[in-house]
Amino acid sequence: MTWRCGIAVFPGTWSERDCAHWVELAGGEPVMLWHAERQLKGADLVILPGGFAHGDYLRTGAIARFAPLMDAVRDHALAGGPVLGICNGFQILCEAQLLPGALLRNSCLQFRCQSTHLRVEATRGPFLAGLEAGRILEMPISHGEGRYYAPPEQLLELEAHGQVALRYCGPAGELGDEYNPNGSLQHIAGVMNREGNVLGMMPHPERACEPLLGSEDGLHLLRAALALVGAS
Amino acid sequence: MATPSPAQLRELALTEEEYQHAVRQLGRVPNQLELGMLGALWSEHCSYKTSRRLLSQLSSKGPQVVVGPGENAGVVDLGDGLLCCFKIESHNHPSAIEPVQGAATGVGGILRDVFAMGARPVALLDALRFGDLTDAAQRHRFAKVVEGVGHYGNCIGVPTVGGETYFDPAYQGNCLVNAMCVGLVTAPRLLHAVARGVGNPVLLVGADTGRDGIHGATFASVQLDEGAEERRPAVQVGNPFLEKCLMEACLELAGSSALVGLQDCGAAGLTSSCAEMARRGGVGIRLDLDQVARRELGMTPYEVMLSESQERMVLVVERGRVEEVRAVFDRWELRSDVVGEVIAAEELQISSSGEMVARLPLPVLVDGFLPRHPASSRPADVVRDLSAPPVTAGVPWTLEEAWLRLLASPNCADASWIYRQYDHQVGDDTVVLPGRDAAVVRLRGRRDGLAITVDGAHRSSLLDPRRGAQLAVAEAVRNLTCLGARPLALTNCLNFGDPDREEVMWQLEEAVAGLAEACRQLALPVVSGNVSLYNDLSGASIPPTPVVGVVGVVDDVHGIPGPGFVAAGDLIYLVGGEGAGLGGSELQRLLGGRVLGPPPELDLELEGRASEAVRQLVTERVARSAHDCSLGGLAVALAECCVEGSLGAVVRLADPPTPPDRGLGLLFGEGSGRYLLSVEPGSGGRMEEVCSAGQVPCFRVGEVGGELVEIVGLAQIPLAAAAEARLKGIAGAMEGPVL
Amino acid sequence: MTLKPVVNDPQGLAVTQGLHALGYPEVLGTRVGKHIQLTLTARDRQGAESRVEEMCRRLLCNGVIEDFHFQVAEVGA
Amino acid sequence: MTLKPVVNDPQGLAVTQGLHALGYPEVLGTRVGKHIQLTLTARDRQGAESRVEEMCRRLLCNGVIEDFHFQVAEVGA
Ligand SMILES: Nc1ncnc2c1ncn2[C@@H]1O[C@H](COP(=O)(O)OP(=O)(O)O)[C@@H](O)[C@H]1O
Ligand SMILES: [Mg+2]
Repeated sequence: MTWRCGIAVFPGTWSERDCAHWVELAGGEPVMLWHAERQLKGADLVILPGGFAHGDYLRTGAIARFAPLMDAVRDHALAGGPVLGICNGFQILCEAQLLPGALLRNSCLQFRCQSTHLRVEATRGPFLAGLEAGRILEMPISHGEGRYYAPPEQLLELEAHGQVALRYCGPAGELGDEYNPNGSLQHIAGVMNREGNVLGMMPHPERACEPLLGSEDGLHLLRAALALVGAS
Repeated sequence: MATPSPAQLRELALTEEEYQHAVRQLGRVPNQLELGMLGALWSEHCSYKTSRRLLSQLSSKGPQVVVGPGENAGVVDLGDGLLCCFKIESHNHPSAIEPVQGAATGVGGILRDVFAMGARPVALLDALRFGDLTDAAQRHRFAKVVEGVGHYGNCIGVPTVGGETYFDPAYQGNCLVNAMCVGLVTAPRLLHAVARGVGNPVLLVGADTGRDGIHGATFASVQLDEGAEERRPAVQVGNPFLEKCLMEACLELAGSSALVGLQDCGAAGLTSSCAEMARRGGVGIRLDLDQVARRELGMTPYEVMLSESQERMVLVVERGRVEEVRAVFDRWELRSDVVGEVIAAEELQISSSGEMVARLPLPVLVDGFLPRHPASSRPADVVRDLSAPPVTAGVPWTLEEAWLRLLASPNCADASWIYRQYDHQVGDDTVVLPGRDAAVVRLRGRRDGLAITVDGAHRSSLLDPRRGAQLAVAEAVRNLTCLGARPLALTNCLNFGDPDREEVMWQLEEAVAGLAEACRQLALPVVSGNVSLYNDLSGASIPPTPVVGVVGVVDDVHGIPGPGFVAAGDLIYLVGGEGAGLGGSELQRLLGGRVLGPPPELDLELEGRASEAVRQLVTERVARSAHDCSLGGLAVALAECCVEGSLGAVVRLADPPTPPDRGLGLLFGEGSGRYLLSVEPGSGGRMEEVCSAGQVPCFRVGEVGGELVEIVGLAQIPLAAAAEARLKGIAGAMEGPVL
Repeated sequence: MTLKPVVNDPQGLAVTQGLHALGYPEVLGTRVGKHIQLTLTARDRQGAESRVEEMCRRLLCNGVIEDFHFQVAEVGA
Repeated sequence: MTLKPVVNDPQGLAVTQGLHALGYPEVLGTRVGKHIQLTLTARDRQGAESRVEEMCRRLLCNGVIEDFHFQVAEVGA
C-alpha cells in the first residue's frame, strides 16, 4: 500500500510540485489539496508547502489560515494526524495557532537562499522519530521572514517540553550567530506542538531529496513519517 | 481637432514630421486619443524605428529554431517534442527612478512574455550595471534593485539562477537592469500572440486597469532629465502574487483549443497588445472600453487605452467557449472580462459609452511609423584612444597587490551577496547553482539539461563597439562550454545612449554588426531581443552595452565539473588563444582615467574550435575542472579555480616579461578564447590529443597543490588571502545599513 | 500596528543607523510598524469601532508580536 | 507613509479581499502603508518638526510612490 500525502495548495503556493516530487521519491503518493476545499481526500499526512500564499500580504500566512481547507487540517492535527509545515507552511501553522510563536522578517532584512546545517533536537513525532538527537542535516533555506519569535515565557515552555525540533548550526553541530541565517531566537529552525504530530520548519527538506540537488537529508523526515503511517 | 502644439507632440514623443505623416496616411486629423495611441506605438520602444533596419542583420536561421524574433519570445527545439522559450528585456528607466519596483516589474514583464507563449518559466537571470560602490547612492540603488529582482522572482516561485553585474562610474546616472526568462513548453501547447476568427471574443484578464504607467513606452524612449520625477506615475507597483495566479491560469489554458491567442499587456498597454495581435492575424479588433474593469473612477478612454497597469493579459477565445475559459480564471480568483471582438476590417475600433472614440487602420498604427536613420560618425578621440598604448608603466602596485586588488574588485569578486537574495532553487531543478560560469536547469525525465548564461560587453566596447559585442558573445559561449554545454541560440538586449548623438548611432551600428558576425561565426541564431536607447543623463550616454543571453544543452546533468581544482597533483592546462590585451581591461579600470589602447584580440574561428575541444574534454569528463579567463585575465581565473577548490597551484608561464610591462599583460591581460582546465596526471595525453586534433593551442602550465597561488618568477599570493579578497569584493562594500 | 516593545525590530535599528549616517544624531530610536487605512460603511461611529476592533483582532494584527491602535473618522455619506 | 493614490496597492487589495472573505462586506477599500515612530531630542516642537520633515523627504519616504504625514508629540525630558 502507498501512503497518501496531502499537499495544500493556496493561491501563491510554489513548492507543491517540489513536495510532490519529494513524496514520490520517499515512496508516498502525493495528492493536491486545493485551499477552497474542505476535506483531505483521505490523506494520511498533510504537508503545507512553501510559497507566498495570498501574496503573504499583511503578514505571512495571515490570510491563508482562514482557508476552508485549514479547518480540515486543524481537525486532522487535533486528532493526532501528522502535519508538516515547510517555510510558508510553518508561517501558516503559527498564524493558525497550531504551533506557538511567530515568524518575523529576517534580522539581516534580506531574503536568504542558501544551504544550512540543522541539528536535530527532538526525536519525537512522526517526522523525527527515525533520527538520533544531535544528528546534523543539510538543507537549503529560502525566505525573507523566518526569524522565529515566541514570548519569553513561551520559549521556556517550548524548551521544557522538548518542542524545539531543529536548530541552525555549523557543520559540526556547533551553535553560533554566524550559522543563524535569520536571527531566530535560540537558533530555532523548526518547532513542534506539544504532542509532536505537527512540525513546522523554515528549511526546505523537499529541496534536499537527491544527490544531484546536493543533499538527500530531506528524505529522512518523510521516510520516518511514512513508515509510521504505514505501520498503523 | 486643432493641430497639436509642439509641446503636446513632445509629450507624446512625436515629431511634427511624424504628425504630418500620420495625417497623410489617415487622410484626416487624428483625435487626441488616436494621437496618443499613435505616439505610443510609434515610440522607439514599440516600433524599433531607429534600430529595426540594423537588427535585420541578425540571423535567426537554424534547424533548432521554432520561433524567431517578432513574437513575445524566441523558441528552440530541445527534441522529443519539448521546446525552450526565452527572451531578455530591459527595465532601465523605471529602475533608475524607483529601483525596487522598477526592477521587480521588469522581472514581471519578462515572465509574462514567456508564459504568453504557453511556456512554464523555469529560470530567470539578471544583468545589472551601476556606478561605483564607493558612492552611497549607488550602493543604495544596487541594493534596492537586487531586492526588487528578488522580490518578484521569489514571490512567484521561479528560480533566479544567474546573472551578471558590473560596476563602473559610467553607469552612475543610468543603471541598467536587464532581465531574462527561460521557459519550457511541449509543442502542442505553444501559443501565439495572434487574433483570428471574426466574431471571436477578446478578453482582458488579471489586474484592474489603473492610471499608473500611462506613457511608459514613450517614457522609455526619451532621455531621463531633471523633470523625470514629474512623470512619476510611469513607475508601477507590481503584484507578483496576482501574476503567479495569472500564470497558472494561462498555463492551464495553454493546451485548450478554446484559446486562439494570448498576449501580455506590456508597453502601451491595451493599445499595443490588441493592435499587434490583430496585425499578426490580418484582422481587426473592436474594443468596448465600458467593459474594462478599472481601479479608479473617472478614467478617460485615453487613460484606459494607454495605461500600463501590470499583470494583465489579452486573450482571443473561440466563440461560444468564453464560459469555460472564464471558469479557469474564476478558480484562480482572477477577474476576466469580454472587452471586445475580432472584426474583419484591419482596424482598431474603440468605443466608449456607446460612441466610437477612435478608429485606426492597423497598417498605419503598427507599421506606419517613419523609420529613422540618424547620422552616425566615429568620434575622433576613439581613434586616438585606440592607438594609445594601454597604461602599464604607471601601475603603482606590485604584481601581488594588483592581483589582490583585482580579486577584490566587485566586478571579479564573489557575487553571492547578490544571488543569496534570490531563490535559485525553487522547482528542484537547478542542478548547477549560481556562482559558476553558467547555471544548469535539468529537464525532468531526461538526462540532459539547459545551461544558461548572460554576459555583456565591458569597457573595451567604448573603444571598439564591434569588438565589444563579439567579446560578449564569445564570453557567453565560453561560459557554457566550461560546463560542457552546446550553445543553442541567443537573445540580446542592446543598451545604448541617445541615438540622435552621432557617436551613439555609430556605436549601435558597430555593435549590431559585431553581434551579427559573432553569431554567424559561432552558428548561434538570434531568436529574440530588446533595444533600450536613450540611456543618458544630462548629456552623458552610457557606454555601449550589448548584453547577450545564451541557452545551451548539456547532454548529461550528472557530474558536471566546476571551476574549482579537485585534487593536488592534477595537471593544469591553458587552452586557447593568446593573453596580453590590457586595453579596456579591469586593471585599467582600477587605475582610473580614460579607457585606452586596443581592446583584446578576438579570433572567432579559434574561439569556435577551442569551444569544440573544451566541450569534448568536459563531456568526456577528462577535464576535472574547467573555467574561462575573463575579467582580470589568467591570474584572476587561476585564483578563482584555487579558491573554489580550496587548493593552491603552481604555474609557469613561458614568455619572459619585458620591463615596463613587468608581466602585467601576461597575468591580467584579457585576451579572449582562453580556458583553464585541470586533469588527472594520467589524462594529459588525452587532453593534448583532443586539442591538437582540434587545432587548438594547449599548454601544460602547472600543477594543483600547496597553500599558495603561484605564478613562478612573477607573483604568489596565499590561498587564504585570495579567498578573502574575493569574498569581500561586494559583501565588504555593502556592509552597514542600506535602507 | 506596531511591534510589541519586547520584540526586536531590526528594521527600526537600520532606520536609526541610516538617519545617524545622514547626519541626524538626535534620533534616539525608531520602530517601524504598519499603517492601514480602511474605508468602510457603518451605521454609526460605535458600530464602526466595534467592527474595526474585531477586524484587527481577527486578521489585521497578530497578537503574539503586534499591538494595535485605531481611530475612526467620518468621510461623509 | 502611505502609497500615493494613483499607485497600485496589491497589499491593500489582498487585505480587502481577506476581510470580505471573513465576513466584512462593509469594507470598501484598504490601503497599507508604513508607520514609523521616531524618538528624538529637539530644542522645541518647531525644531523637531522641521528635522522630521527633512528626514521624511531624504530617507524615510520615497517621493516617487509615497506620501507622508507626521505628528510630533512631547515625551518629557
Ligand atoms: N546579478 C546577478 N544575479 C545572479 N547571479 C549573478 C549576478 N551577477 C553575477 N552572478 C553570478 O555570479 C557568478 C559570477 O559571475 P561572472 O563573474 O559574471 O561570471 P563569468 O565571468 O563566468 O561570466 C555567475 O555564476 C553569475 O551567475
Ligand atoms: Mg566565466
